[in-house]
Amino acid sequence: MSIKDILSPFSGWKKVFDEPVVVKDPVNDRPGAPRYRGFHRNDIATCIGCGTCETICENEAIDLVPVQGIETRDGDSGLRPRVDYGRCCWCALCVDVCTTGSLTLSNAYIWVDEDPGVYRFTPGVDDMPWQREEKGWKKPEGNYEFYSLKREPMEHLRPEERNDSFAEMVRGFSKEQAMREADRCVECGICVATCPAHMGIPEYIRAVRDDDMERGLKILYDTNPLPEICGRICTHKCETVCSIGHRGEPVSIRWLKRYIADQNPSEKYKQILETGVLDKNGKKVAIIGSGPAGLSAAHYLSLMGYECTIYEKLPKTGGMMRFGIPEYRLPYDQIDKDIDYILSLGVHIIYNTTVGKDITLDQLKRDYDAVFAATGLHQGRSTRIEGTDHRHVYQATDLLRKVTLGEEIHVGRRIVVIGGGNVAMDITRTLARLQRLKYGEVRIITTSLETEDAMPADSEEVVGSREEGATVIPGWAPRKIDIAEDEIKGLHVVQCLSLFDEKGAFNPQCNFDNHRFFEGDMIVESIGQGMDLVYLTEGIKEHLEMTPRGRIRVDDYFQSSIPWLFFGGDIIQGPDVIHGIANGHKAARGIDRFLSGTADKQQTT
Amino acid sequence: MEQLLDRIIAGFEAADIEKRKDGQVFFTVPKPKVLPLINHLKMFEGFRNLILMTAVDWIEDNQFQITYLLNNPDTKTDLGIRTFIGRDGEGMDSIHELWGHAATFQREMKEMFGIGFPGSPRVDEPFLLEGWDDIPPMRREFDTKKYSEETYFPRPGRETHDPATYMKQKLYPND
Amino acid sequence: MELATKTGFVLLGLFIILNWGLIMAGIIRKIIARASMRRGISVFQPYINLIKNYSIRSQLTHGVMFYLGPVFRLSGGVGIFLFMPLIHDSEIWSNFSFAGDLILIAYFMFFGMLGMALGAGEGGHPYSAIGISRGLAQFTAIEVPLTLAILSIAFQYNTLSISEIVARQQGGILNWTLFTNPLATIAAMISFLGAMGHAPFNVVMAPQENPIGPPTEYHGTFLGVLQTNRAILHVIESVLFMNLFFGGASNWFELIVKTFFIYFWSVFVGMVFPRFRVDQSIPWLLKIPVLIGILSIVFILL
Amino acid sequence: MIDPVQKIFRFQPDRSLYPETGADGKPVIRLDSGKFIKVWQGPNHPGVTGNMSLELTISGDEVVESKTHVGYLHRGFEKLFERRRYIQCFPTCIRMCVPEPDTNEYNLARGTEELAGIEVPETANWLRMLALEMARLQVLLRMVPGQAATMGLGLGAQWGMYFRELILDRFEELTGGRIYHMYILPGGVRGMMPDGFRERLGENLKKIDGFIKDIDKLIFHNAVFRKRTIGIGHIPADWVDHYGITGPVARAAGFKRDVRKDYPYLYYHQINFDYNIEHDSDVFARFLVRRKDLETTVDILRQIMAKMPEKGIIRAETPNVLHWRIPKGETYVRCESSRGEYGFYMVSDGSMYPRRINLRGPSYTHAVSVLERLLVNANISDISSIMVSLATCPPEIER
Amino acid sequence: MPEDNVKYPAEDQSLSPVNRKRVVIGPEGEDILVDPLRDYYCTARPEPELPRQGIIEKFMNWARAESLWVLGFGTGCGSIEIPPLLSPRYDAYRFGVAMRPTPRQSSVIIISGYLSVKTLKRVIRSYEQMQNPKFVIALGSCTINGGMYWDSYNTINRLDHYIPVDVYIAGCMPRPEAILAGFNKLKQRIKEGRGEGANDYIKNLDWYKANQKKIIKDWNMPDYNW
Repeated sequence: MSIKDILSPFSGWKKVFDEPVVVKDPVNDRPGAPRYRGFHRNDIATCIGCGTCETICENEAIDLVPVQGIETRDGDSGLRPRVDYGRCCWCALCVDVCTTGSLTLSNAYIWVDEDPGVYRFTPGVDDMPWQREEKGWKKPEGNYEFYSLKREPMEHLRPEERNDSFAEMVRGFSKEQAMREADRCVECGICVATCPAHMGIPEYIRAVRDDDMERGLKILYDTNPLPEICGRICTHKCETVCSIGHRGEPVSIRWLKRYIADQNPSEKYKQILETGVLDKNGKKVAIIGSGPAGLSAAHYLSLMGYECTIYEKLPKTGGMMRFGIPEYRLPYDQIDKDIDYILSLGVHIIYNTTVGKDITLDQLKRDYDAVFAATGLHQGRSTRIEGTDHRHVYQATDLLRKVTLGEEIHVGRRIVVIGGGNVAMDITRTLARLQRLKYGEVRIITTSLETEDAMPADSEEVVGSREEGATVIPGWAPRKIDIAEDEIKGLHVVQCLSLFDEKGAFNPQCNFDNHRFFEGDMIVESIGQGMDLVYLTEGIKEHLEMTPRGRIRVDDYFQSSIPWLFFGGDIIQGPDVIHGIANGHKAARGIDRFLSGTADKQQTT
Repeated sequence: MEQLLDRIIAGFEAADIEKRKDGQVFFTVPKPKVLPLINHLKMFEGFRNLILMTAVDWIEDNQFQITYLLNNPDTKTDLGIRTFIGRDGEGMDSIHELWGHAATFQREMKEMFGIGFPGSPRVDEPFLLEGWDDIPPMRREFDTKKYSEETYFPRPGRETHDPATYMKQKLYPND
Repeated sequence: MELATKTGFVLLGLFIILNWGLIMAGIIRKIIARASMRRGISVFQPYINLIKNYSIRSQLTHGVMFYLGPVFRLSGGVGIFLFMPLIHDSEIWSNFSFAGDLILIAYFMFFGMLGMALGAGEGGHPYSAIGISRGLAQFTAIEVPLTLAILSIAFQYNTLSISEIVARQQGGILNWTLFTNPLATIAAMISFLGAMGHAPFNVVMAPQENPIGPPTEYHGTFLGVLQTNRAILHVIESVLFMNLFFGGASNWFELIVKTFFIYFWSVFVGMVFPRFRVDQSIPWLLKIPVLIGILSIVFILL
Repeated sequence: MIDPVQKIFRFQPDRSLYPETGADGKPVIRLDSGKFIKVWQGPNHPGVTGNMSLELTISGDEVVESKTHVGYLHRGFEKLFERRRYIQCFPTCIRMCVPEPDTNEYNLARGTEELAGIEVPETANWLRMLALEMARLQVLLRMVPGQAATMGLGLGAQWGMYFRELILDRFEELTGGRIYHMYILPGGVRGMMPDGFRERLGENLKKIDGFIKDIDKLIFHNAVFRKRTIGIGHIPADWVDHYGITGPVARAAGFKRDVRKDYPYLYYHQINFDYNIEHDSDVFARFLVRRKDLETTVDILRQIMAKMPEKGIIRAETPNVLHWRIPKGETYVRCESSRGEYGFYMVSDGSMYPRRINLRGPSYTHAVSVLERLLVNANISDISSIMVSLATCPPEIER
Repeated sequence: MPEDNVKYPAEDQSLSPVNRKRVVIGPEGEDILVDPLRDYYCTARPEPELPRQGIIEKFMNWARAESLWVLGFGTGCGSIEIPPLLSPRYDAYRFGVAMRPTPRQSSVIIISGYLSVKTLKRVIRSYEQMQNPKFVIALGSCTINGGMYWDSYNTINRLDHYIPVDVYIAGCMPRPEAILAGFNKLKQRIKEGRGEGANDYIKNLDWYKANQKKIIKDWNMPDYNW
């Protein structure tokens, strides 16, 4: 101990004349750092109420509550997160996991109150002073994601491998790929309501993750008896609303469904789905048409114990699935896998029998307790422009059916396809293959009214068509078919400006000054299909109520105004496999309600 | 390290060896061999530092895993010794005489898992809890959420909605 | 002078001393805050604290002595005041000073401490008891050098009257005891450090070690009384040292300045040192300051 | 130097009279004999570190028996982890040690990565080191002058709190949090350094250099402080392994124990620093070790800033954290906290939820077994300074 | 503790040894019977102390509001932000806030976050030892609805079921700025004469005691500790 030890501590007084470092008004003077994690704010216009924030919150601080003024619609649950500040720990995991990026934290941090009840609010809805604050915690930049935003790439046949064959193009996922893709799902369930069949999408994706294919198949068959088919050609409305799709690429829900179905061999279906023995209840139902709606209805009715008989006009099952979709997209053996299982449940099928011609509806009424008509849209619509009555002007559906049945069709050297839907792409790519086989080269122009981004066809279809040699020129309206010497020379088109008027009705506007001419010796029309209801006898038609737009009026359970007669599928809902399946399922339940007498609606006739 | 492991395998029936990184090995030995092994390691192999001692509840197999993590400060190696005992009141031998802080670990395990360590000082005194009259809380059959909700007055009036169900109800009320 | 007038001036003096004590506490706190880079409390915060303590609604007692403890303590402080001449050569501000008042004041300095001991002991809290036993032991040790210093100047000036001592120091700064008897001053100022309750001799009320010693159980009005006493005591003990060693004061301004600096001396040291344990502080106090005190007597007597 | 006066006045209680020693060598404590008082220090006591308490039996000013009571902060973390997914454990585990939460984050992240087999990008590792060292610095800024505050010298602690605020400002900028940074998560970290961060941190470190000099003068060269600390709370060398003592406490006893050098993690092998060793093993030696640590930490931070890349990926690709399954296995990960070796023992059963995460903090033995023995025969005035010199942190004992 | 050679009355067995009746030998060798529950605590049921009327009460409330003495009891993680509050940057002293180590002299208790059952017992005792009027500031989510530890078996969820709370501050944990804002709110509340938590506690004592006893299983202390 030296004298230094006694004197040196007095240096502690040296700061006595310095200006204090005190912040004068700490409550107002010191804003948090730009990245500070303060109170929540939410951009409710961007938010879709997916509830991922609720899932990740370890404190269960977030509730999803309905909010006035925000309607539930496809892709938006109408719910918004509500934060309980009696639970929150400001970890901002909810921000980092937010699928849309709408949820952020402001850097405000002062909230004082005497009542504990107030610490519960819906960010963005309840007006809080920090909602308009600029600074605060946002999702960090630089490869910081809690789930992959990139899809697992699906392997396709390369264009040169596929452009002259009808072999299936899409390879399907391997196990690792499927696991990785399934891992991207956040299990929000936004897709479930959007799927017409309300499939348990998050659940079966979880089954993929757990590598439990049998559970997956069971979940699929709860709502969809045609998983192989849907796994290939479904219009996947679910993917368009997928919450991951807001900032990245949506989860490949369709391919995962296909993956589950592919992994289960057909001979084990009965065992997995526990449908070895079905109790019969003795009632009989006739089903007209073996398309998705008909098969779906037959499947669920069989499970409920009804005896089903399907009347099919054509020599094979499947309807549009088989006859409207080319084999390279949907191989016939996969159709057979699904349909054979349904038929194995005890469904009778009578081929080559057209109701209305070979057997009348009245006869069906006598023989069966109920009739479900799912006859589909098989009649191609015509543009009705000048020259459509030429023999080399074809309907796409007719051509596709003939190709499937193995009949010879006319294939021109230069073909113009009118239409922008998936059917147009199907016929384009089918004809392209045929052209390549026949002539060694492809000369097809596909034109549509809609512009490229508004085309109803899947973009991958358009890209595929182009890869295979077809030329796709969207945004042109057909005016006239140029015919000289009884041969088609080509198609005159004008630029199409808009398709719909302000009221939303279909009313194309064209710029007639800007026109082009597509050369061709064969025209294929693919602008939609109509229904053929010739089997409805006059006596039935009298009692049948129609909607103002010319469709048959059915109730929620697809029961028409004639109680024993149910309609479903494309004739009610428009062309779509998954809608057909959903209709069939719902109609099956409707028929069950009707026949078992549990329906509210009393039988009147 | 490898030779040491060989000696342990040969002398103490070590099995189920898990080596994840350099200088750290976990292995299982049968219960009667644990104390001889620990004594041996402390006396002759230089493992004179007990890092931790804890239990893991494998309720599926109806047994507790007790882990002793020993450390050799000279060679910088860790040995994790696992042993399994039954969950139904089966005790374990105390090592409080080997290390001064082992008694604290044992006291906590007695309180949290209900594993008895006969002879360990103050082992029956409550350590972290006070007035606890339920089953030991770290046993997996104890449901902490249920206990909390029943005991501590959670805030009323909270409800949440599952987006999928809610959307189906809203968009397709008749389904 | 009539007794009534005298009493009036005494009360007025007490009032001034009390207020100066409170304000001085505020100023000192402010200075301490500045040294630790803060702004510190407002100068009037001790007033607010005092009012607050007097307006606490509930009081509880642990017995009669618990009541009387603060009263004894206050009477100790007021007792010193009563016999302390404030202003030199002023009839009205010399209170009840008389010839032997130095002895009486030394007694009153201990009186408050003893009263506190009884009260704190009755409080029942172990920390009160520990604190007060330390306090008594340490205060005894503090008294030894102080007594030696007082004896030294008593020998030097050959009187026990404070007024007399002050009078003898008049006539220039070099007449102060500080210069005429520096050893006694040093011994006394070291014991002053102890008496003021600052480090290194504040283990009695050390919050980290025995929170917070004797007043642990005191609250509300009791604490208000203790605070009042503290304000008076700090000033009046400074006045004592001013009178004995620093030439007294010839007016109120001089008193205020001198007491401030004398009191600040304890803060100046206390701010930068930790506190001694009681078993360290007592030997220390009995060692160096006592030695200095004895030396000062020896020098004076030689 | 033998001071004759000191010899006369030395306070030396006659231990032969009381407490009586029983047959087993332990003192016989009979409360009803009137020779003992039972005193509780804490949980409501300014001299204990955090919310814990000591049940002391004292005789005079000396402690004859001490029992540590913990559990006041017991929240059942290890139970809660059973119900939380790995990513949800991340905000939860941080609360296990309040003054220095980053070590929890790091251990959880590293354990998860080890079990899942994930490689962390280089930039993220450097940022982790930055956060860990900044955390150590802010703790030491509180703790080094805090040692003097336990004996009434609060001035240095006041300054230290201010310089700690500067580091907390940097933390706020870097991580978005002031105390609970929630920065190091499995796979990487949660943000790059903002613009100008290096310069601002550099300025702060310069100020802290000055502060270290100030506390040297104020505390290190302080006669009373030395008198109060030298020889107090002596830990014999053979206790170190017997009680599993780690960190600064072991280093103050002359043992070379520093996880950063013994089991190098992150990029500590690229950093140039040394063990800070003292041999006296008393409160003053531990203060000195921490005081040197403070300098070392500032130096390490400068080295990190010099070596750290400007840009880079901050998080490795992990599976979707919402349902992240970790393969079955177990591991023990450790890092050097300001108090010593801080380790997580993690057991995974292959599900989304950890089977067991067990924290072994240095205070587990420092505050219970060591403190209980160290306080016997200590003066009650020294309890607080002994506790602080052991840097006991109750939340990591009771979790 | 020599439990074997001292006989306790039978009804005392539920109490902790410290609180049991025992015989103590006095300084002159006489035996003194000590009943801690009777001798160390006031066992009478407390009565509410009603505020005075008019300007006197207003003046007193002003003084109470401007001189907030906080009990230095760090009950949870939030207490790590209390020292910064009194440090150079925030300097809460200038707003009349100071820490006191003993509950008798404190008028504010800060419940800094979660309360485990064991701490709650001490908090109740500390709170009851504080003198009327007394105020409670609750920090963080944990006191509002359990916070992070909402499903823990050892922490309470809602503080206002156990002691009356004056001000809640949101955050986990609240920053010193927010705590200062909380003090401002408390001052405002006191000045408006609404800081009557102590009397509310006494008026609803049975309800509070029932809640407290529901979770404090070993209630080995008197019902009222003031």
